[in-house]
Formats: sequence, C-alpha cells, structure tokens
Amino acid sequence: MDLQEDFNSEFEEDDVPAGRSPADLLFLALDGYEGPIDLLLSLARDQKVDLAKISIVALADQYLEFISRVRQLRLEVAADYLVMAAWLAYLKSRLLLPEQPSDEDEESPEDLAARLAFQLRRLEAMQKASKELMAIPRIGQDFYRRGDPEAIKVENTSTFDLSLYDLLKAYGSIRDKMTASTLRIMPTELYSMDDAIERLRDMLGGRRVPNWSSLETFLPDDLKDTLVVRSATAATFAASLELAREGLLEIRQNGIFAPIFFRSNPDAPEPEVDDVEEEDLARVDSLLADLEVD
Amino acid sequence: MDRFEQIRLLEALLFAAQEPIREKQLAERMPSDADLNGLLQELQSMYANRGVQLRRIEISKNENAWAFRTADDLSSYMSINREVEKKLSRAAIETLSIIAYHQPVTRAEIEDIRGVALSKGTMDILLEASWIKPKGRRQTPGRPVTWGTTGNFLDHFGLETVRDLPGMEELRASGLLESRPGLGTIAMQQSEAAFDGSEEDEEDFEGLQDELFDLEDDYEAVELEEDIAIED
Amino acid sequence: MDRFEQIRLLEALLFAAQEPIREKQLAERMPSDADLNGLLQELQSMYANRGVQLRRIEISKNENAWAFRTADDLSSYMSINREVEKKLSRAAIETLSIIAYHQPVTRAEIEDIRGVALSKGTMDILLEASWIKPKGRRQTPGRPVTWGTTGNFLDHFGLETVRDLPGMEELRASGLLESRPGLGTIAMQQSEAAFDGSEEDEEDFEGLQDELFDLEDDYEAVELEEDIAIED
Repeated sequence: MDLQEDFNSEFEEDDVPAGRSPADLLFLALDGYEGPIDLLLSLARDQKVDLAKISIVALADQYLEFISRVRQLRLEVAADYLVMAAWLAYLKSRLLLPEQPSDEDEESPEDLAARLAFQLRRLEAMQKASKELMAIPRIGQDFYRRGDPEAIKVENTSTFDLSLYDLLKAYGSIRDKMTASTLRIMPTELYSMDDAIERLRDMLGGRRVPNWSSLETFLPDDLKDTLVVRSATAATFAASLELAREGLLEIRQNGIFAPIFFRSNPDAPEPEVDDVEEEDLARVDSLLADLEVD
Repeated sequence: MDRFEQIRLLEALLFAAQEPIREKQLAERMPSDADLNGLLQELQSMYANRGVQLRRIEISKNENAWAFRTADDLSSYMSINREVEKKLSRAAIETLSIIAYHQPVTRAEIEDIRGVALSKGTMDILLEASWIKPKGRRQTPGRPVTWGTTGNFLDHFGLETVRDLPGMEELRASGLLESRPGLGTIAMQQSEAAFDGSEEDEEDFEGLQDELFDLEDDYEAVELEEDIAIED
Repeated sequence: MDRFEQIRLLEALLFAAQEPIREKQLAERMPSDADLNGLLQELQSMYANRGVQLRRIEISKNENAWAFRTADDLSSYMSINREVEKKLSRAAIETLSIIAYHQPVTRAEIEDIRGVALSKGTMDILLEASWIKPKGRRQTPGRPVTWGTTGNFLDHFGLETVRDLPGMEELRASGLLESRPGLGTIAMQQSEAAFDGSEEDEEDFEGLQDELFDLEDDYEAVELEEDIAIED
C-alpha cells in the first residue's frame, strides 16, 4: 500500500525523477491501481475537495484524459479501465445535455453520478479503514501469545460398546459361513447311491444270494449316526431298484411298510471268477450263514 | 475447591494455552459449581495493569474465548520476538477490511465495493490465515455464501469484538456500511460479459455496449501492435 | 522506565519466550539500569501462590534461566480424562470372537478362519481395549505369536472363564445361528467336533488347519458362484 502511495505521489509531481520516462511512470501508475474505481478515487483525491461535493464531470474528464494519455503511449490498458472510460463518457454526455423526456425506468444521470460518488466515498472509507486496521497492534508484532505453551493433557480412555450378544453373533456367522462350505468336504459321511450300487452289485451279483435277505442286512455294519443309517437305507433301496432294472436282483415286499427283501436274480449270468475277490466271498459266506430265510 | 483455588486453576489453564480457549471448554475443565464469568472478570482485572493481560475475544454473539497476551504498550521493547509475517497484497488487505466492516458480505459485494473482480488467490490467503470464514448464505437468487471474520482475526488484531474495529462507529453513522449497490456493478456487468443483464436498466446497458464496441476495436488494435513489436 | 514498568516488561518477556530465558539474555532486553535480580525476585514472589509460577532453572553454577510454569499442585486438574466411545468394526468383532473361541491362535490362523487378511488396525483396537494379549509362540516355523483373551475381556462380558462361552448348539438354540436343515447339521456337528478337539492338543489343531485350508478353496468357489449369480 505504501508502495502504491509512492507511485501516486510521484505521478502527481511535476518533476519527473531522473532516469524515468513519463511513459514508465504512467505504465507503473496504471499497473499499481486496483481497478478503475481505485484510479478514479486517486484522481478525485487530486482535486483535493470533499468527495461529497466533487464534480463528476470534471472527474470524468480527468479520467478520460488519463486513459487517452496512457493509450497514446501505446501501453496496454485493461478492459475494465476502458469500460469505465466508456461509461464515464456516456454519463458526462447525459449530465451535460438538457434533460430529455425519458422512460420512468431509466435512472437519471444525477442518480448515476450520486452512485458514483457514493462508490468513491465508500471505497475511500475502506481504504482508510485498511490502513488503520494494519496500523493497530498485532499479535506476533506488537503483543505476544505464550511462547512456551504447556499442553493440557487429554487422556483418552476408549470404551468400546460391544455386547456379548454381538460377539457371539459375530462368531456364529463366521461358523455359519464355514459350515455352508463344509458340506463339500464331508460328503463321504453320508451314504451315496453310487456307493450302494457298487456294494449291492458286489454282494448280490452272480447269483451269490439265492435266498431272500432283508435290506438291513446289506447295510454296512459300522454305521452309528441314525441319519447316516437312514441315508444308507434310502441309498441301498434306490440302488436295488437300479440293479433290479439291470436284472441283477429281485425285490420282494409283503405289504405296505413291511420289510423289503432282496435276492440275486437266479437267471442272471454267472459272474466271472476273477471278478470276485476272496474277501468278498468270505463275507458273503458269513452273511449267508446268518441269513434267516423267509 | 474454594474460589481462590478456582482462580488459580483458571489462571493456569489460560496461561498454559497458546490459543484462546472458549468459555465452553473452560467450563468443562473447571469445577461444575464455579462461577466462570465472575472468575474471568476477576482474573482480567487482576492482570489489568500487568505486562501480561487477559483478553476476551468475542467469537459469536453468545460465545467468548479468552487468552493471555502481552500488553501491547510494551511493543517497542519486545521487538526481538517479532514474528516474520508474510506481506499481504493490497487487494488482500482491502478485501479483509471490507469483510471485517461489512460482514456478512458476499464475494460479489466485495467486488462491487472495490470496483474490480477479485483475483483467485485473494480470498484463499485470508482463509489460509483463518481470518475469514463463511457465515451463511444470502437469501437472494443463487444463494451466494456470505463471509465474516473469525475469532482468530480478532485475536490477531487484539480486538475484543468487531465493534472495536477502528472507525467502526463513524463508518456506520455515515451510512457507508449500508449495503447499497455501487457503480462497480455497472462497470463489472459489462466487463464480465453481461451475465447479469437483468439487473437494472437494460437500455443504458445497450447504449453502453455500442460505445464499448468502438473502444474494444481500438483495444484490439493496441494489442495487435504490441504483438508485432514483440515479434520484431 | 520506572521499576513498575520494568517488572511489566520482564513479565511479558518471560511470558512470550519460547524456552527458559537465561539471565544474560534477559539483561540484554531489559533497560541497562534495571536491577534484574531484584526484579526477578519480586516477580517470583508476586506469583508465589498463584496458578502460574516463575521458576528458576539453574543451568550452571553461575547461570540461571527463568520460565513461567503452571503450579505443580494443579497438574491433576490440567489433564482431562476423556472417555471416547468407539465403535468396533465388523472385522474387529469377528477377530475377537475367533480369538475367544480358538485361543491360543495365531494371526495367520485367524486370517484362515475369516478367509481375509487382517488389516493392521484390527488387532491394535482389540489391544487398545485390552481384550486380547499375546499368549506365547506356536512351535512351528517362524514361531508366530499366539493370542488369547484377557481378564478384562471376561470382565467386560461378565464371564468367569472362556469355557463359559456357549458352544455351537447353544448358540443355535438361542437363535443366534441360522438353523440349517439336515445335512448342514451333520456337517456342523462334525466340524465342531474337530474344533472342540483343538483347544488343547496341537496335533488336532494342525489337522483342523488342513481342513480350514480346503475349506477356504471351497468358500471361494461358493463366492464365485454367487458373483456369477449376481451378474446375471
């Protein structure tokens, strides 16, 4: 701001400091203004009259002259300044011409001039206030805060809002997720139909069980879990249907919900000997010994 | 804890801190039965003539903050501690003053008062210094944000309230703080490509546009010549 | 500058100083005719019973520094214990529950069970809540730390021992698990048997690990299928 003041006062002076052409000064001068209103305000200050009583026409002339001098020097003039010049030329012409009957909407040139005057006074007031504000004592310049502050310790104790219910539910859902996939790794525990078909084929194929034997006797004897027993029963029954279709065995049931009996189909072809392993034969023999024939 | 102890605690809390402490925060740290206002008044008067003083900073209508600061009359003796401060541009200083005196004020109003568009960095600098903050929105089309000063601004300039700004009373009495569109709007309407043509008088505006054309042509010519000059 | 003003300046200098000031430095900043020692004594006695005190710090036999410090007896009031209630992430809750049921358990094992890597903060939060603690090291390559729950954990959840944590069947009975018909139940029972065995002997635990590995592959497959379904 002081810098700006210097430019302004230098510009006012008639004596141009050595080494500086008027063009330089003008250029610097314009460069140092904060827009056209600021420039107008500087020019108005030069009139050294109360801003409230300033002659807007005279001020407009000064402004236009200033701008034309700058432009004669082929210096760049920002559009804002040119717009203001146009507007001032327009205002001046309206102020000087005898008043014409005009639209009611149109603002009278006097009102416009008053607005400009208000604008100048207001900006001047703000510029003065800026100077005063910057002159009052400031922290770190004129007065100071505590240089070596002591921290007020804040000890945060975190509390976590978690109920046992939430904890258990979380664990339950993890376990649920796990069991959902466990189905795939433990299927052997259930008795599959493929297993049953294979087992029945071995036991009943080749006319090995000529007498009627109940379904239960064909189940593996190491089953404990009742559900696995049930699955084996179902699988074995289903397997028996398949083998009956193939003509390997026959099925008999005396009534609804009565026990189901199987025996080898007597018309089935003889098994090839090497198909039957010793172990299986021994097993079949022991089975046969136990059989109670209906 | 008796009153004497309460004063001691308040003194310690305020002395320990570098930045102003809000009354609300103080209340949290003081015994619940403490008469905070009374204690603050007493402490302030205890320090009234001292080298260190207790300052009140009005953050909002209902909220104060308090801080110990060295007395500003000792300024000339304390120059060794002076902080190096970034120099503010003239635009930033004027903008700060306008926000301080006219708050709450919109960006467009600031531009109107200064008669020139604000460059991008100007508000940023003031925001970065946490001297200004958004205050709300003006209930006009576009609902523009309004700006005001912060507690940090008051602390920085050693002011209790914005009413203590230099010359505030006279300015208010003179009517210069009233919100009244200045000429700036007219000039800027043109330069900012007539986006607000609806404002007041369109006829004036059109007349002006014609004149502008002439000027603008000239302006282009000037620029052209300059370009040529540079190419030489 | 009279003695009163000198005291004020001394007070302000000491207040604004960023560290204890040596007497030599103080003397440089005070008027040359000031009786520094006398002033310091007087200032110290002015503050003797106050919330802030002027302390002498002996730097060497012949050199002291001085600084304002808040009174020691107020220190307990100068720290605030603030209870901050934090919400636990889902990852943290799950991790805690796995540690509770599977302890001692390594980080890698937790990740295996959850099927995702643990983010860094998860264990930290449980540690901050002092619900978990390191229990020892697994005797496997890399000797990873194992984790278990603390007494604080039992306190918080009102448990006597971790054995009081309900088993899967109880969880299901109380409606905490989605019940699965038939097949799921069998699988669950079987896998639970494996889990229960893990608590004490390490061999079972390793067996479980293998199962878990398989499981993870399957789980991914399931997820993939789900993704596809969603994309449809």
